[in-house]
Amino acid sequence: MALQACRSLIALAPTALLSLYPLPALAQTTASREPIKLGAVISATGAIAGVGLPEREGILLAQKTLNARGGVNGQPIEILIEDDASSPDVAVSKVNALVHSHKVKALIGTSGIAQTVAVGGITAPLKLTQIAFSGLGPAVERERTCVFHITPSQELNARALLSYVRDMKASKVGVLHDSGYGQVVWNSMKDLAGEFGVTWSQVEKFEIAATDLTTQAAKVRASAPEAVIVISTSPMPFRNARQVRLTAPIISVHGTATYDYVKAMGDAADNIIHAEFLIAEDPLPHQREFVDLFQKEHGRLPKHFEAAGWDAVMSLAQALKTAGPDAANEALCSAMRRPYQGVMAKFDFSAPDMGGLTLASFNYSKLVKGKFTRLDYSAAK
Amino acid sequence: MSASLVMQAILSGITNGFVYALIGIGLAVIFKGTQIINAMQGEFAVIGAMVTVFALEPAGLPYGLSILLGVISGAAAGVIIDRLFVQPMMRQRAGEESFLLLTIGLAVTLSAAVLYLAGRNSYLLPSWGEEGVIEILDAFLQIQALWLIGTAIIVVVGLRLFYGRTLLGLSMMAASMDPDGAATNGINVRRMRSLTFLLGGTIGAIAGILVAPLVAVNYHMGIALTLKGFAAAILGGLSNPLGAVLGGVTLGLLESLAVVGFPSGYKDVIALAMMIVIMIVMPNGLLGRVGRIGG
Amino acid sequence: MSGVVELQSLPSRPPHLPATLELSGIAHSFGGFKVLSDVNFAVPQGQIVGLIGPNGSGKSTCFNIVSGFLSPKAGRVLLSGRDMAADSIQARTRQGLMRTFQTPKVFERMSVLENVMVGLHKDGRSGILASMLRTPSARRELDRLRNTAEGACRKFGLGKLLDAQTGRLPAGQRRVVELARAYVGAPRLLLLDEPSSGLNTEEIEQLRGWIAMLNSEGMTILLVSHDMGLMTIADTVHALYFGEIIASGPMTAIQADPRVREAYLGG
Amino acid sequence: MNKLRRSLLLLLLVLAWALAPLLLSRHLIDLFVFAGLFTIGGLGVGLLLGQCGIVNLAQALFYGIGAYSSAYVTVQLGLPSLTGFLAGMLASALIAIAVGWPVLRLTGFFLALATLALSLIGNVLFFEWDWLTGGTLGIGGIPKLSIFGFAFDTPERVYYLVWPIAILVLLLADNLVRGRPGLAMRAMRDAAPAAEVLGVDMHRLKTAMFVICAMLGSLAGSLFAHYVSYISVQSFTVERSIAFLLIPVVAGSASVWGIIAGALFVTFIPELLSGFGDIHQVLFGLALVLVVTLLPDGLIGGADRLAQLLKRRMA
Repeated sequence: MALQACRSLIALAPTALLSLYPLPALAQTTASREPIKLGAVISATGAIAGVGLPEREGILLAQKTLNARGGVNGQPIEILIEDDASSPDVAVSKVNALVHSHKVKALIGTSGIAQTVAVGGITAPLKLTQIAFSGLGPAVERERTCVFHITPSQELNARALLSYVRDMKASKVGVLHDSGYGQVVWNSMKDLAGEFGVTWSQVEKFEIAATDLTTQAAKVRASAPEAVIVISTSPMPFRNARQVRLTAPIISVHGTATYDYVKAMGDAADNIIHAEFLIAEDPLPHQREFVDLFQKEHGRLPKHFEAAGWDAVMSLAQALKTAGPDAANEALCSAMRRPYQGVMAKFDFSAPDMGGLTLASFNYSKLVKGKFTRLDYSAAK
Repeated sequence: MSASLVMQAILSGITNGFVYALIGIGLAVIFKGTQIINAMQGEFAVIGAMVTVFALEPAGLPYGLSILLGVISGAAAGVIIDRLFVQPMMRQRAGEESFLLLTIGLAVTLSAAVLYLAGRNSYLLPSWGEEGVIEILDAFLQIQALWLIGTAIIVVVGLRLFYGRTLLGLSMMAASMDPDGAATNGINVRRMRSLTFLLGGTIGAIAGILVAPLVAVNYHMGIALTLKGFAAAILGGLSNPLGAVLGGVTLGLLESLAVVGFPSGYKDVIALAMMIVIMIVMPNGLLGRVGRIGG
Repeated sequence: MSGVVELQSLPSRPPHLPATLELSGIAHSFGGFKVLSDVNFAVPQGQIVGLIGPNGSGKSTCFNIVSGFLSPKAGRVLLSGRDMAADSIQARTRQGLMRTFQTPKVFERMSVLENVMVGLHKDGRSGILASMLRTPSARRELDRLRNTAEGACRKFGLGKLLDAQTGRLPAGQRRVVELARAYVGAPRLLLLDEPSSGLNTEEIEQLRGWIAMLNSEGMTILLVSHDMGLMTIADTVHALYFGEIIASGPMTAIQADPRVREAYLGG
Repeated sequence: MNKLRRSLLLLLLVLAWALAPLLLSRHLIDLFVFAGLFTIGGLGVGLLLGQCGIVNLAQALFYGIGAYSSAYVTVQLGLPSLTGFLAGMLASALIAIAVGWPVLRLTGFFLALATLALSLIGNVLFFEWDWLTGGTLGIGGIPKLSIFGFAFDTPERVYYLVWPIAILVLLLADNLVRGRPGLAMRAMRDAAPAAEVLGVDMHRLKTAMFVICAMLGSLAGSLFAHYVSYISVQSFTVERSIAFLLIPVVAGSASVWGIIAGALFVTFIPELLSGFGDIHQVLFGLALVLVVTLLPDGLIGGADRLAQLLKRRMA
């Protein structure tokens, strides 16, 4: 037994040795002064990489821009970006490394709800400032007052969709949602029917990885809805809905309002309505600077996930300016707690949901030939 | 429950069934020729489709040529994998589980490679013929689905003739069933195995290229395709390519009809549970007996 | 043959009676093709009975039916007068039946000693939990199994190879391992399937000695082979040809039988 | 002399293990804790693969059952954590019997794919039964494990808990493999018909081992749930099942103690490779393929061969 254990050790020696080296720093520093270290964990691979990758681009652009403009009170920032592969346990492990080994001042991310809830368990007791890309999730997050949220809670998403449905005078609504993200939004939406004066004509759920749901779409069509809400992280329901000639207007949540999804939807994308944030083809005045910078950097238009990455860094930088680079965790966290005009929307991080988005934060777009066009509609009365 | 809904379920079931069938046929061909279950058959489809996508758009080649390139890349992938990995392991007389682990490892690697090279986006190919749908009883079938079904049938008939009527086909069968005996009869067993992988890769790539106009392909769809294809092949009986078609269509119909009656979240549970039960109860599949006599 | 003396001095083996085997009206077919039709023969207690026949004559099928790997389409197999139709392979083992295989099926990634220890599996009791916890009784039992197996190995001249990996042994020695493994379980009826194939003349001579020994140790033996030389050890030989017994008797008589000569030579 | 050297080496190893948390960074300790969890869960898969020749791709299912049992019992029912461990292991054992008894009639590829299907079914059910599992949102606020009032609330403390458990189950497994059932298992793996003839009740033995594997998976899952205090479906996917299978494959499946090497490999190598950026998954996949092709006996077998080669050189 001892011998075998020794053999295991020999086989492992290289691994063990290598693992003692610190993680490579992923970001370059440009200024000479000791940079302020920030951590970011996003999903660059795995199921929700479609959200994580644009967030990373926004973060990198913000870092570059901020440092070029003199950083935080003359001190540059350095963001260590890690990939959690869309998995909560990997996220926990990466955050542990960033917080305890690299001593980051604050954490940006994570991309998904599950990951955010998971890593909140590490940051909350330390009162470490965390700016999550997910909306406010389960009850436990209400007590985590240093975990701020850049995107709306699921209930707010649901309300944004239902407002539009109500105001287009539709009362019979069909729903197609997946069993992951779609289920989460649906759970917050289903009990709001009465409040918005709608009835569910047919609700169909499908697996996240499903490649064909024409039958589900046909079932929704058979219920003769006046509007259809699609909540999914896959382009398939949109394509299938069009294939079975589902002619009722399709309204969808901001998660699918990206160019990648639109491309994957093919010609089925036309006329889909999104309750979203950044319509780069026709930006609001406070969004223009970011859109121009992004377009110059990447040669294409950004969506709100890129903007969310940018806003996370910039709002954090503002708090750092106020609290000072050596502020204690709690001081930085309370410096965060105030209104902030971001690119995506106007936030109020002192709100009870640690994000302060409202129905007024939403912009509504309609897809026309693969482009998002602004609708003249606002959910706020 | 309306007639049009049932009709729609049937049409989608058949379409999906032929997708599963094409993957299943590839699996059956490789199993027949090498006694290996190729857990990366779905990856061949992804490779074929992705090469076609990139030949068509950034490279700007005509569609026909792009398709040809896609098919060739699938075939090449098959041969390369055989030469690089399968043959050395055959020489070591590796066991069944080693080959399964190898092909799983390759599936993981290739999927990661596609992610690295092509990104995480989903890609659609244009339809083969004219875009559009056919309406039957207020239900819809995409014209591309007809291309898919037609090609699957041609592939099955072709394979049947190939294995039954040509010397090469017979030699490939012999090399697999009795390698030592075949070798003494002057058949180059190694070459036959390479050809089997070439054939498997080709069929896989064709499947991917046919599916891509219906379902957007992405780097991680290979494993799901493999599993459904395997279920189809098992249902029909692994020894018979025709079985894969029957198995695929049965599976597809069952899935889509189940959606009509049950909460649709359980679709995969039903399909997979059925696959397990069939393996236990009917080890030779629905066409097992026919398969054995007909070869 | 030094083995004879040693074999008899093997430590305390439970005394047991050799079994009898009776096949009556056995018929079998594969996919409509008749392999055996109405085969009847008996292996009397303590005797060695041989079964010869050219390839495809049905010897192996007959063997697989007796050992429980196939169930016959018709007919009965009686072990010491008891019908075995409903018995699983393991149940037959418990009743004292043991077989070897045409190509020796040794446990290739285990040592020679371990191979032979598996031959004693059915005599052991300690289960998973006891073995995990290494209870005193499990430890004692394992020691007992090891000692008995080691003794058996030495009887078959494997004393120097106890720790050798069986898969690396030459074909002849694998057969010896298989024989030792069959022997150690003290069966009452031993079925030997082509035991001499792949052996050289010297090894075959040794094998003859061992078969005689096993027989003298109280095992009834059914021997399948197309090796006419080895068959002279049998008390009675049955010649199988296209699923039927065409001749029975002592080997010398069988060799002289014109039908057998025709079957073998005139093929 | 040799024995003395061996004991000395062992002592050194234990010392290194005991002192490691004092010297290593928190992140490394964290990884070592995960390696310990994977050792426990991987051992089950390793026993099936290495001793019984069964490819089990369903371990994430039992890992999940353990984790959800612990989460549900402690968070929803407010019962002590030990109850969660027991409930998980009992549920896993029952499911393993109910599923294993029919499924283990299959062999080879078919069995492997049946277990893969089980893993997928498990994942879909974890999604669907969100009243129990919390679905995508998962279950948070799982209390840290506490035994007799001592809370295992830092990675260091969990490190000192998980590894002794891992060593204990490895010891039990080692005993089992060397005992009478172990011989029967390996016999069944090497030549099933011969084992059957020798009176090995293969189906029962396989089912029993499947149950043990499931219970180990469940144990690891419960420990995992208490350690990260938050679980969701993403942790119990088919990828996790594949990772569990890789542990014995990388190690050399027949080696019991080698499982440690396999677990360390699947924990640390992706971490190291992630320094190479987005290509790291390709590299990891390639590393696996190369291990399967070039080292049929895994790292342990490779190390053995290397040692022999060196010995011959020196002589």
